Amino acid sequence: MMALPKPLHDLFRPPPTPGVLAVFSHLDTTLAAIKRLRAAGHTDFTVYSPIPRHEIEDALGQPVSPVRAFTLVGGIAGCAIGAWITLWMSADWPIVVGGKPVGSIPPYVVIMFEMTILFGALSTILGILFNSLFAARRLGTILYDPRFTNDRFGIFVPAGSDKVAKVESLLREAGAEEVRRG
Amino acid sequence: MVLILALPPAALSGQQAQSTSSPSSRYQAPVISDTGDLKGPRQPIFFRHDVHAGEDQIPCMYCHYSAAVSSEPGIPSLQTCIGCHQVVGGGSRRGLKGDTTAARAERAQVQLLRNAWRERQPPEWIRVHALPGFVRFPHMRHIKGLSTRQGVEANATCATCHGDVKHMTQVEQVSTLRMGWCVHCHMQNTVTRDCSVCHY
Amino acid sequence: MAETPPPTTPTRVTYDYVTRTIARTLSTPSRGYFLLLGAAVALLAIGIVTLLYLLRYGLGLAGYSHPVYWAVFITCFVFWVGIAHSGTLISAILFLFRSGWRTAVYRTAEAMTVFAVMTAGLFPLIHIGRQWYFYWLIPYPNERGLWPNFKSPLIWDEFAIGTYFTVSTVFLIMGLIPDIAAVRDLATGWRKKLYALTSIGWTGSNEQWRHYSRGYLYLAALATPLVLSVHSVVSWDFAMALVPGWHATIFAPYFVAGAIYSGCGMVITLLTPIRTLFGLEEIITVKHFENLAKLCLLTGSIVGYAYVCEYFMAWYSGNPTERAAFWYRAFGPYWWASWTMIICNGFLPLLLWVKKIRTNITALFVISIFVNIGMWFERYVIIVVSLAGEPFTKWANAVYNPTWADWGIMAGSFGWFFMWFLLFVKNFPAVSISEVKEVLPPPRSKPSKVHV
Amino acid sequence: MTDSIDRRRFLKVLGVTSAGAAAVSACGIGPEPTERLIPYLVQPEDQIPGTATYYATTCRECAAGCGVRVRVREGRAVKLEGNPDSPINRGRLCARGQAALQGLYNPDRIAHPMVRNASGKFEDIDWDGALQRVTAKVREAQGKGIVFLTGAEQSTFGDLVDEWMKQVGGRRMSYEAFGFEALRAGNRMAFGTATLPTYDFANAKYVLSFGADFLDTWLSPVEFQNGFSRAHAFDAGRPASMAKFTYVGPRLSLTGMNADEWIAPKPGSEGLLALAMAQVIMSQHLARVPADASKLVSVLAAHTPRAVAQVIGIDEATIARLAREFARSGGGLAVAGGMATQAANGAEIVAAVNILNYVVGAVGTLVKFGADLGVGATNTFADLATLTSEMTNGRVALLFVYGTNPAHSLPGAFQQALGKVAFKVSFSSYMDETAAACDLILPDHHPLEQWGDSRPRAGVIGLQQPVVQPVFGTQPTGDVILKLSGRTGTFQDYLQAKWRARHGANFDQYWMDSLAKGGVYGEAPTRPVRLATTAGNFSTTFAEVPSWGGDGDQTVVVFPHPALHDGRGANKPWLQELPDPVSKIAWHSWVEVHPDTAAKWGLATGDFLLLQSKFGGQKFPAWITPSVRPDVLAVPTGQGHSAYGRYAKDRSANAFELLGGQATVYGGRSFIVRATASKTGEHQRRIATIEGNARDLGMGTTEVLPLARAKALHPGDHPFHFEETPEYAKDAVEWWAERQHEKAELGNYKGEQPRWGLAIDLSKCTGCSACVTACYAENNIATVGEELTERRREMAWLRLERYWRVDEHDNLQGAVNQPMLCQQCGNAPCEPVCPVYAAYHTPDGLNGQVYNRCVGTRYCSNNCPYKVRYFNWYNYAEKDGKYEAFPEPLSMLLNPDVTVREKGVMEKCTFCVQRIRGAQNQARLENRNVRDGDIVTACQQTCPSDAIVFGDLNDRNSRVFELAGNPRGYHVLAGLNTKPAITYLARVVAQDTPGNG
Repeated sequence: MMALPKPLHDLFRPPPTPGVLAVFSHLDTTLAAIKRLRAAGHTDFTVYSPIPRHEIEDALGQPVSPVRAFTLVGGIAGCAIGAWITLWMSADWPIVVGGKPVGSIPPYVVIMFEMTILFGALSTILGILFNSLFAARRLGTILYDPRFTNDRFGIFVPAGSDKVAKVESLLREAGAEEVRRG
Repeated sequence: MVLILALPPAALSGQQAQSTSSPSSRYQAPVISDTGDLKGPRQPIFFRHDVHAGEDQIPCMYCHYSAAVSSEPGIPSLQTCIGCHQVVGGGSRRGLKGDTTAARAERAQVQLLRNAWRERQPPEWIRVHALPGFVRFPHMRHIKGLSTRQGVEANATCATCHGDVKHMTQVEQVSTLRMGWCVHCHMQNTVTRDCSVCHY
Repeated sequence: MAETPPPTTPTRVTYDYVTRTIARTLSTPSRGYFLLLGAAVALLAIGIVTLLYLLRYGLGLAGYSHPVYWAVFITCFVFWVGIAHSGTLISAILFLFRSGWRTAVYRTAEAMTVFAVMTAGLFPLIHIGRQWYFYWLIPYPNERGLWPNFKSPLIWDEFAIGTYFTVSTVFLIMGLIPDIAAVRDLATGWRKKLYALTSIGWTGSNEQWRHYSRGYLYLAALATPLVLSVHSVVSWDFAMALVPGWHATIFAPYFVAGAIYSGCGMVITLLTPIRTLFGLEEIITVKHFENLAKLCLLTGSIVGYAYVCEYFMAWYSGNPTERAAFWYRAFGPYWWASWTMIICNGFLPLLLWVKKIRTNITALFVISIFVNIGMWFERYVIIVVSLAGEPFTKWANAVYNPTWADWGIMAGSFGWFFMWFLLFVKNFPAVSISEVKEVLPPPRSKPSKVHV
Repeated sequence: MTDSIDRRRFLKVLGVTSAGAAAVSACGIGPEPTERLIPYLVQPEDQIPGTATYYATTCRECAAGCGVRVRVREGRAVKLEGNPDSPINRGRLCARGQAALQGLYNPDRIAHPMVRNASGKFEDIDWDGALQRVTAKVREAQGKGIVFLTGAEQSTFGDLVDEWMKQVGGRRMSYEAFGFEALRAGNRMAFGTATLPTYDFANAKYVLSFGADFLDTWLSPVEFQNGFSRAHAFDAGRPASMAKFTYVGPRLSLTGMNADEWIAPKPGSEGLLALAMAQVIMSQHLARVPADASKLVSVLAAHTPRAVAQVIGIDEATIARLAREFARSGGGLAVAGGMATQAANGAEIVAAVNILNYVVGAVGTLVKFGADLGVGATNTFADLATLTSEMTNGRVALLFVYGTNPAHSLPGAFQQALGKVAFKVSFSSYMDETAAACDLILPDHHPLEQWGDSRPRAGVIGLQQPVVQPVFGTQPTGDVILKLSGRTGTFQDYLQAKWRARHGANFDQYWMDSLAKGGVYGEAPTRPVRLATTAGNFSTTFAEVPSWGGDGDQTVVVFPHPALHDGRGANKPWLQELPDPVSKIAWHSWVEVHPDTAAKWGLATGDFLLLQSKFGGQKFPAWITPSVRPDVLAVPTGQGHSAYGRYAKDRSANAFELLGGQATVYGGRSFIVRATASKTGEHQRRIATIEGNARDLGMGTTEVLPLARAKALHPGDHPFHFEETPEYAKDAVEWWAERQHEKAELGNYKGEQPRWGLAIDLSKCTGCSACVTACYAENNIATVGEELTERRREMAWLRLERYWRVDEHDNLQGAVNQPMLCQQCGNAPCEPVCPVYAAYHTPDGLNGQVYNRCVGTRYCSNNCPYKVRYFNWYNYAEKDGKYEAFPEPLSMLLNPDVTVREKGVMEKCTFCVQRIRGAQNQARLENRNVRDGDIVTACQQTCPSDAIVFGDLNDRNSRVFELAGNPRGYHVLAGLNTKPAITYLARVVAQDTPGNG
């Protein structure tokens, strides 16, 4: 491991978050655990699941993802760029073809449309990446189990040493198959 | 054409030669000791535009006589050179200021020309300004247009593209001669940008 | 591993089964795989050599003959673009329609899309006369101050295909990320490192799923009009021209339907061997094939209807050039191509009305091959025969015949496509792991009647 | 044989290498090679770099002697144009004349003298050595027979040869493969003079041709075509002046297909038709018959229409109608020649036609004896047959051959006889069949490289001057003969001396004037002729239609190819690639078969037929066409060379080999032979470049108007107005179109600009295809060769579409020819589809095509309804490439003002934009605007019938504006709303239904 200067070190190798990781084999037990955690006042726990389940989303009661704003802005920008390149480039060196106006809108609509889609899609991707990878809790700072991408659900609850035991018991009670500290 | 060839340079340039011929103000081409430093391609004979067009004030179109009337400027025939150099042996111009080594060197170049004429072997000049085969550049239109627009005599328009050849010891290409350069000038002068003016 | 499987599901197919079955497709390849890959690379080599010849000597090596100025290369272009359509259709449109059955087949279809667009995109570059100046079609700032002509359908094409390639590629990659993570968590050695890198930190946390699901939905929503637009734009390459047989308003929907038809055919062609070879019978079931067949039937019927429409309009319009063009198409020297297309695309899909055929995978496989052939000929007929039969001037008694150069490039395109496809299926999950799980009942500690 | 030319020497001549070299290298990839500029030693006085100089000289491609002007750029001859001062061609030129340049720069020219060595191979020899040998051989052969064989050579050079032959005791003979023996004999029979008169087509009011192909190969085609189109053209507004043209012959030639009516009597019976017509005219007093014609009454009485109808296969009423039409026109001109006069009774047929002319008073007015044609002085075929037998018998020890290729066109006996001649010397500059059989070759300068003159007809002397430095190490034969005859001086001195003798005082001025004008153009007085006393004595020969030589069940007619003629054009790729005006076949020969015959034999176009006459057999691909009589097969000459360079050698079959060596009674050669025809089983996939039929007429492409309807047209009428927009949508469409064009005038498209346009009168166009070759020459169009022509990759920017024209009974009556070139549409479909603006609209209304911007998507061609865009499938300029179109020194004739296109680029007609820009540059230098007529496109310039007019459609005073408003005018495919700049004027057909005379 290469030593990094402090600010960079903090950025790239953040210290692990202390907490508890529970592994569940069933969806219903996971949901129960979420309910209990929320009832216990926990808000910033992380739920792992191999597939997106609307039950989990419902149980967590999260707001709608801001990705849609990215899509909208990207789409509008794309349309504008499409209009700009077609009209400006036509006017920059006006050349008449086929007796049509130099800046003829109907053919340019195609370009505008394609640019809308292209920029919309690309900014959606950026939105997903930004929100789920960078703005979310950093990978590697919280506990994870490889089974979560296969057939297990998991809940990681950040907890200081004072609360660990309490959370552990809460999770076990909810039906966790396995509980780990980290 | 025969007539023009037979006349001495001064006759052709007429008034201009007179008005600028005050000896003190005349440009004097430098003495070149190291030709390796010069820009532009090395020609088979070290023909110096700065001596001929600069110091001696021979108008461009004395040699490149068809530039103002034809699309091609043409390069002078050897006869045009020898017309003067039969008499002018070189090495006696004012700019040399009595430098005998330089004078000898210049005389040697004139001798190359005389040899070529005697052996009827014209020198193969290296082309400096070349356009691709798909571009038409009618010199006469440009000369006429520029001289009208700038209100100057035809010989004064050459420098627009060819640079200050009058003061070039060895001619080099100063303009890119690329399309963007052409178009830029056309737009500045509000002349047409129609493709088929140059490309056909 | 599920402890108490719900009664409605076959016991074997659990989350874990799905993960492991699909991950097994990435195991060490067999000799057969290498043979196939070798064949694809050999075909590609033929294409490359042909291309070098074309670059050196000129397009004259191909069969072009006045006035047939577009031929096999553009036929292949449209063919591959068409193939590319079902992928996004299955992944995006059916996603929006919440069709559960798509999950088992969409990854293959989507990979096929990306590679088919990659293949198609080569043809406009190969078929132009001065291939080395292809970048003049791109609007980049240049010394000359010149821009491309946005009125040209070819520029629309460039934007449409470019956008489609970009969007379908990111769509494929997006879908792959959770699956790569799943494979990462099973893999060892260098593969684990590769997948760890390519899964860009996917863990399946609730935050990730939240943004991912939304984003995926918007992507699907964007991709849907894109799919329809791309083949519409491709069809406008022809419909915007005044060649009789091209100049028709029906072209956009006709081409889109044809594209989906050919794409579904190609999906069946590709899935049948994959399913058998990788033992995915329980994940990709006969039901899936039947659904694909139904899609074929639907789009094939639309295509058949378009054929009837074209001929009817040619007759009903009373336009002598239109009539001449379609008479030439059906009964001219290229009648065999036209009738191959009509039989393969107009009549063959009618067999799919029969459930027995629809659910017989061997029969479907054979039909799908003919669908591919028929759709190739459809483009051949539209492009070559319309140009050859140009009825405006009698100058046009064409003598077009493809040459080795045409076939060489076409072979190369198949090699190129299959090379990428084969590399893909051995290195990435060819069936979506997470989405197949989505249609399974989630593991529960006690049986529940919660909907699937 | 093809010694590489000394390039350095060339460059010295050129002065600058840039123009040509850069044009060839065009748009290559990679760094530009270092170019070198080689100055002139002495600047030629009359040449300005970058500006063309024109020199007047005389065309020597055939005996017609047209005046030409050669455009010379930087020492290279780049284009031939007709000399407007010449009374023969009046500034026009045919395809063969245009192609003379490819003879000058032919890559297969013989560069040095060559001698046959002991092993029978040719080896180089220097000029001195060669001349010594000839001198020795002449001395040796004196008294043993020396013959100097030339082509039609009515010139000072011919005089020199005569002098030299007299000096050494030899004789000169002249040979033309298609001689006019029948014409001369027929004239002698009818009028007692064996000379060839000149014919005034321009003032004829009715033209009746008995097989005479006066538009393509007969006597003086350019002159006749020019005159004919004046008579035959239709001009509304002026009193209807269209002369009807009826063609009588077994097949439609280029001339025949321009007819308003086609009569195809049995071959050999044409004379009977003429006599029957004369009989009707005399008996019905339809014309003012000269008094001395009365002696014909008894002769003619035997040839009533009723009597001959059966024999000739034309019904009585038609004969009578023709006679009435002909006589009542008040200016009937009948000509006989070509196929109709090649039968054994050819002379009688000519005499009969002479009588017909005589009875309507055409002799002396339209048929002008006195202005006799020089070609009439050649030796007859009988003379050549005699020569052959003399050679065979060893009575010729030394044979010189100059300007003719008898080994190709004469029967095999001549070639065998050549072997019996002790020493043969050829002056040919090409390795033709005769040169290949000679012992010594002293290559001559090309006519464009040397001094000379030509006397095509009495009163006219065309002067010929060297316009370029010699390309190879050849020497003018005139100089050689002077040296051989021990005289000093050059042929130029000799020529001047001869001219001085003719014109003493103030000779220098006279000489300079003649040089500038291209010759001396006088007019010989018309010599009156009277009917000879023997005029009526021949008719017994007509008792029945003759049978001709040989056996076999088929009648085969051998006719001269309009472009290749007797084969002399076959080494010029322009002529090889020029589709035959009738069959549209290029690069090979064919046999014309009537569809009925073909159906009987189960023959398809492209199937090979083996024609076997008593004299020889040859294979030809069949071209099935209604333009030939069902009982006749027709074959063109021109191909089938066994030598003559890369373009001619081993190409197709030589039709001359079918013919016998027996001279006819009048000393001519019979070009009709009996033969058997059998299928060989071989097949050629595509033989014709284009097919058109009557159904295409009136489909918006080609329009035809009957004379009566055309006469009734008033200015402003629109007989072809094609209304596609329905009434209710009209306003909306017009509003839309206006808005479009308003917006289209943005940027630098603002302001008053010309709109270049073309008007093409289909009534004048004969389909002769001179414009096609002119276009090749002007625009550096590549010839692609036979293989690619078969694959339809020919590059002709201008093509001639030939559409058959039938009468109401579906009988073929002729054809309409339509030059098809880029229409320079206002709403051009090709433009918007180009992704890189390589196809775009210029402010002056052209469809610009920027070659260096083109990436080659070919979309423009797909979208062009006229299909006039052509693609460079290969690099035709690639040195030593498989399809190289301009092998050195053919590249010397490339027009430096036009880019040579590289592979992968689309090209098309640009209305000779280089000429437009040149004229604009010139006008600007002179501070004026371009005037109507300043710009002449290459096709317009050469058109012998003046069918093409170029100009500014926005200039209300221009000729083209006037023609564009002609009620006969229409736009091709107007319904597509492409708004073409070319206006076609409908072909008018003088159709007269029977009884409507």
